[in-house]
Amino acid sequence: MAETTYLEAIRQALFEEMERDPDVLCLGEDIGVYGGAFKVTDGLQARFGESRVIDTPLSEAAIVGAAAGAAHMGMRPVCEMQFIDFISCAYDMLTNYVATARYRAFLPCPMVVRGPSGGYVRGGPFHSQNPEAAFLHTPGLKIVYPATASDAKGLLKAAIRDEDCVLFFEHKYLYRRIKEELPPGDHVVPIGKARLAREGRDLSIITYAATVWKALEAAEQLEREGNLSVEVLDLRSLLPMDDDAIAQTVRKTNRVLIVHEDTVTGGVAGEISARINDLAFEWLDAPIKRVGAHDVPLPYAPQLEDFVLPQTADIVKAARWLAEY
Amino acid sequence: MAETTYLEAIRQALFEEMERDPDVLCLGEDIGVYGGAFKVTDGLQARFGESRVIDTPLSEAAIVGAAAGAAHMGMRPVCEMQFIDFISCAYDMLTNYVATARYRAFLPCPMVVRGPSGGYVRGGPFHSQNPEAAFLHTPGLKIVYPATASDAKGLLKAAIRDEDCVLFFEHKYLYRRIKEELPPGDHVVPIGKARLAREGRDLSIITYAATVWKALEAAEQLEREGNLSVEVLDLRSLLPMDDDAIAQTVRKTNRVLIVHEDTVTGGVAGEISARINDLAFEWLDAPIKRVGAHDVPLPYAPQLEDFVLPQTADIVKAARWLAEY
Amino acid sequence: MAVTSARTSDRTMPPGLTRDQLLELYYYMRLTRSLEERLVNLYRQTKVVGGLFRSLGQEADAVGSAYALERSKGDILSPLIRNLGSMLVQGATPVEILRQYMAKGDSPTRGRELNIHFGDTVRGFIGQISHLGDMVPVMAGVTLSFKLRGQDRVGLVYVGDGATSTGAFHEGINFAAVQRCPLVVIVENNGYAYSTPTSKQTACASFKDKALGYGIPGVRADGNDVVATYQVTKEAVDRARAGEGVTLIELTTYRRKGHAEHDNQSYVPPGEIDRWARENDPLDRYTRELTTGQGIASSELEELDGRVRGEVDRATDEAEASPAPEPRDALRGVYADPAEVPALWYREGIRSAVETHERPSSWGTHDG
Amino acid sequence: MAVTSARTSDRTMPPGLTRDQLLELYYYMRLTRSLEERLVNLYRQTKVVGGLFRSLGQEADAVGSAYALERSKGDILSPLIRNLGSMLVQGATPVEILRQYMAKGDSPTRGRELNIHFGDTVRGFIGQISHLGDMVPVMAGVTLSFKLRGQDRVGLVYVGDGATSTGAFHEGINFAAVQRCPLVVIVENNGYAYSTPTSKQTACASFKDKALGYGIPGVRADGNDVVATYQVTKEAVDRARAGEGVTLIELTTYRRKGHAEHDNQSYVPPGEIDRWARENDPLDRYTRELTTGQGIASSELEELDGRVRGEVDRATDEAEASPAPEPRDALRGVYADPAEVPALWYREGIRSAVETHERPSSWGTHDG
Ligand SMILES: Cc1ncc(C[n+]2csc(CCOP(=O)(O)OP(=O)(O)O)c2C)c(N)n1
Ligand SMILES: Cc1ncc(C[n+]2csc(CCOP(=O)(O)OP(=O)(O)O)c2C)c(N)n1
Ligand SMILES: [Mg+2]
Ligand SMILES: [Mg+2]
Repeated sequence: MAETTYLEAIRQALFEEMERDPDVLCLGEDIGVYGGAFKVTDGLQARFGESRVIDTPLSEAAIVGAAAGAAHMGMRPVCEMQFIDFISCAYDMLTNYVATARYRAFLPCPMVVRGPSGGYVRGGPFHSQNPEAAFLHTPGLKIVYPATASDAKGLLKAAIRDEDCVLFFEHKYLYRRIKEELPPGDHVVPIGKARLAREGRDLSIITYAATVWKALEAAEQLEREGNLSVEVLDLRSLLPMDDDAIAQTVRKTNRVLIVHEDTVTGGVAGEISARINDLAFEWLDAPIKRVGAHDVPLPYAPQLEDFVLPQTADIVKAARWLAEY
Repeated sequence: MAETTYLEAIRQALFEEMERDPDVLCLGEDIGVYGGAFKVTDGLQARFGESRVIDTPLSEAAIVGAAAGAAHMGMRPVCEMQFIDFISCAYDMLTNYVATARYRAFLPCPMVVRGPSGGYVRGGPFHSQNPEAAFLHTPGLKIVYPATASDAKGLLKAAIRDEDCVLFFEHKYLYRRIKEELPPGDHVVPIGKARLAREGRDLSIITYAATVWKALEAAEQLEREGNLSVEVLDLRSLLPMDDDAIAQTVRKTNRVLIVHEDTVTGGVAGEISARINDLAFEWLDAPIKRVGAHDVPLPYAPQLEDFVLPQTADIVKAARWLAEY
Repeated sequence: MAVTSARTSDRTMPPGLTRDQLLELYYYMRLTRSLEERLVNLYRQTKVVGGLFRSLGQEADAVGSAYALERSKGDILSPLIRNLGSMLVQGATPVEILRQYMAKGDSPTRGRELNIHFGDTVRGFIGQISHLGDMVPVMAGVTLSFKLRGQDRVGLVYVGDGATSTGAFHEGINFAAVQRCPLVVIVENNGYAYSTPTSKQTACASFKDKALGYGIPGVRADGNDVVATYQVTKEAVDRARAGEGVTLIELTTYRRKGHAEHDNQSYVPPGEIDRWARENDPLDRYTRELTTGQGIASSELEELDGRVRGEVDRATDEAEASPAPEPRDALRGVYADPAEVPALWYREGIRSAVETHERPSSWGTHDG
Repeated sequence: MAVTSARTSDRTMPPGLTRDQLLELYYYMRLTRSLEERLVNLYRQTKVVGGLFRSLGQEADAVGSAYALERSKGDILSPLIRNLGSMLVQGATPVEILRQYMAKGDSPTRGRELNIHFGDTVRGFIGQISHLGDMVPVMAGVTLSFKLRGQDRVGLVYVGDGATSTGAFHEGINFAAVQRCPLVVIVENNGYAYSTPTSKQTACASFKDKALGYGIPGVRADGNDVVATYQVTKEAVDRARAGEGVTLIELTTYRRKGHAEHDNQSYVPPGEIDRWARENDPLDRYTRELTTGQGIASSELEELDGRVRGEVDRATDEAEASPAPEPRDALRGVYADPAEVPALWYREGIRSAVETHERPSSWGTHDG
């Protein structure tokens, strides 16, 4: 079977879910005729028509708010943020209106907000963001951030079928850089379950999204050069988070490195670190360490971006330090 | 000397700074003639006129954006969010425009965004929020959240004089419930320094805002009933965070309870927990534990709100558990 | 609703309403006012948790506009805090309202949300959240679904003069206009947003003028005239139902009470409130219109008043007898799955830390 | 600027501009176009990092409007991505632009921000951020400060047809209108927002109609006529300076290139671009106007073209010779205090992980 890119996997999920369920509709800027800034929705409007694939005005709050209204009425809207950075314009709508709808008003709000996220692509400060941490203290939202084509497809299908709002972060660096053979049939990956990306004995790297690949690269290098056996846990879902999988890997290797692309301060690693304390403090043989971006807005020039974002070499170095602790 | 409430302390800071510096101006909804929903700006317009105390349209993004523009030109705007919950409407403006102005464009943006925050007042889901965690991964912003009248005054004065944007969270439960004699003269409290609210030997509670008082209550009870000596560290500033003070208390007591009013998941406790790992892992004799709100939107009914928010009894119980660990 | 049983004839009245309908309008306006008066009593007895928001003097615009919808067709509205009347028209009951304000366990939101922040999509209303403007995009989406599904349904959303300044209002109405959603947007211009007069909210001469910028019709009507309000809304509803898209309606009225019960309205020019009360009370006006213009006997209206009193009394007894929420219910229903969040580790059945009926002194504003 | 030295007479030309000023307008339009053409070359050589955004066919509206400001008075504008011409008028130099696009260490933002996202409050321009609409509230604040301080200064902010749909645009212009800030808001209607035609952006007939809803004057002019653009903006600037507040100007123009260089414009009706290029190119039109209407010799214009070529060539050499940013500079200047963020613990002088000139294939859009 042919290999499928991360981007194409997402497109497939949209296609299949729109085929399956006539209540699924897509909303976003330039997603229709043009097929989206990254062509994720390419061909969707031709197949499903203008009323199910809607080119909206340049209004993120309206896109999300309108999706919520339609969701209340039983539709299952999928909103595209042209870049996920623009989700900040719908922050109120998501955290106040959408997240609380079920709880305060018993209104179902099954919807997905998806969009290209993350850096390593010279996008500068406003086309490279990882806003997941900003939504982590908002009960009522779910957050997923897949690292593989297979998970991208399976999690998006799960997100569309979920009865609540799922923020679906897509890493644009991965869009066309990774591909794999996808599982056949109706491939759905449950939200809330981590994936063991690599087994190991000496040290665990807990991560998600693009840095999963950097962690895997680092793990190979460490195996090759230092004879270190590194386990890599890909969280996939951040809300809810898979406590069992986290506890299991920590109890196994006793050393944890948390890696993400977002800034260290205020990033999701803090939450993971606190959970590990709760779940497996006695099993820790070394402090939990974090590798993330420097605490600055993400600059544009390659030299600067590379310096600010976490690189494979950083993970290698931090892992060695931890292993030697 | 007379005692001053937390609210009056804030009002004093505004008065004194507006007296001192003609570039300070206030912007917000109903802050002028009416003096603000909580009367924090009462009398300001009468004293300084309509052009320095501006009643704005109902537009949080415009308030913050206009403040930024004026700040670029050398003014020092202080914006009031009528309730801090509405800061979400200016989330884009704050995190993208304001926070990055100096870094990406060398534009000074000295401004303050302040407003009544927090629960325990039967405000329901949209008049009780603690949004600090949502801004923690935004380099370029500073975040303070005072617990005492003296700090409220001193930190607001520091915030107004700061060359960058400071988010100044005021706890509305404390507005009129606490008072103290304020230090005389030009009382300025530096941003980024924690305050040791109570010395102790057996256990450290790290906290900020209204839960400082609950922690102190718990500490007294534990001393009285269990002969436990509890240290309470009031962070006051969350960004930057006082690593030295955190390290010091952990090294001293070897047991840490982090308490805040925000939900446990995604709250600032995660960041603190990760920092302690970095700073003082070897000194920990027990897992770092968190006490915070349950992971639900904050409900309105007293019975529900009390159940959801952290209470003194919770802190007592968690501290006992930790001490016995 | 009890009044329809008083139906005696279907002779069409001048404004296109039957006699029964005219009485029904009266009934809802009176119910709004009496229910709020009861709430004031309960508030003074500290039985209302949190603030109390009145629509005194605005009953006509809420009732008249909502009355233009057809519940039987599944029309839906989203009310503001001062649209208690609209909710009653759509079938909200006095006991629901009272339980909400008193934060009872069997209130429509089980004590989770305040005052009239609740909804029921079956009866046709969706509760607002506090963040003003947000309901406009939401109702754009609700009505978009009507359009996409080819349903014969219409939506109506209210915004205050103040809320027109929000980005959400702008994005939502523009979105709905472009999509030609079957939506009616009512700007309820009551002169103030909290303490802020309209002149500090916008430089435009009339809110109806905002319509042009969205390419939709804008009309203005006297919001204190319940029949005029009904008519202008009915036209917009008909347009929407005919597939002609959004209409913006400005209803002029006046907020005679403060923003909430605590607000002493010191910012209002002297005499202004009295003048509106004396010259332009919507219930007084409508009573005159019914008795003089339509020849309905005062006694018939008084009978309705009595019925309303009885209903409010019964609802009060019921609501007062309602149980408080059960604390652990707070953990249920954030998500469909998981259906319940676990209680935190340090917690076991704690008691309320604050007495239920203590009103926190810092709520809403100063208590001085 | 070099052209002013060509001053020969100060005879006032019909539109209220001197001969030198007319030539200066030409110079800036030509400079805009030539500089962008150079950028296309550099982009093809992969020397431009990230996307390239053209203003081909829109040079007149950018140049003519900015020209109405008075730099000597301290007027400030905030440009969009297609307002390169406005920035040049305000004194941005070609080498700055090239360095920005090439992410050089001595670029105005030291490699931190993209393309023309940079500013200089002394010369009178403030760089936009990507989030569209946000500059409107910011410029409301800039001009509020002018008003509060009694300064004789004016601000100008551009928004695209697309950006008018944002909440920030609405909140900002309303705020400025209520405060009567000395602000000119230009809606640059170039027919598209990325692939979205104006008809899907708004249902209004003309963007100038939005003015009424803000209680400010709204005017519309041909944005491809540089003198008309200048004149309509000048009037609004004069009004603002006279304390009469905000004006909304719609300038109609056409985006002849795609949203960015990668965009193949498949969504544009056939022939549309050609027609605009043939019939309504602002430089062609202005050349004709100068040579025919104003009797300026073609050779004089060609001389200016030559001068521009020389300037662009020199700037290119300079920019190409510019150094790359120094990685650790990334840690400086997030705050005034602390002035520098420490490097993370696992890091010591790492090399760039990706070659500088590799353009990432997923940037901007598909590369298929
Ligand atoms: C986004 C937002 N900002 C601020 C508030 C606080 N607030 C509550 S009501 C109000 C005034 C509302 O005025 P208007 O829209 O005219 O409605 P009215 O109360 O007059 O019915 C304000 C400022 C809010 N609820 N939402
Ligand atoms: C808030 C926001 N949403 C989405 C985008 C992505 N985006 C960049 S340019 C663009 C189209 C802009 O169109 P318009 O405002 O008409 O300006 P033009 O490009 O035509 O000059 C879009 C959707 C953005 N920059 N900001
Ligand atoms: Mg109002
Ligand atoms: Mg455009």
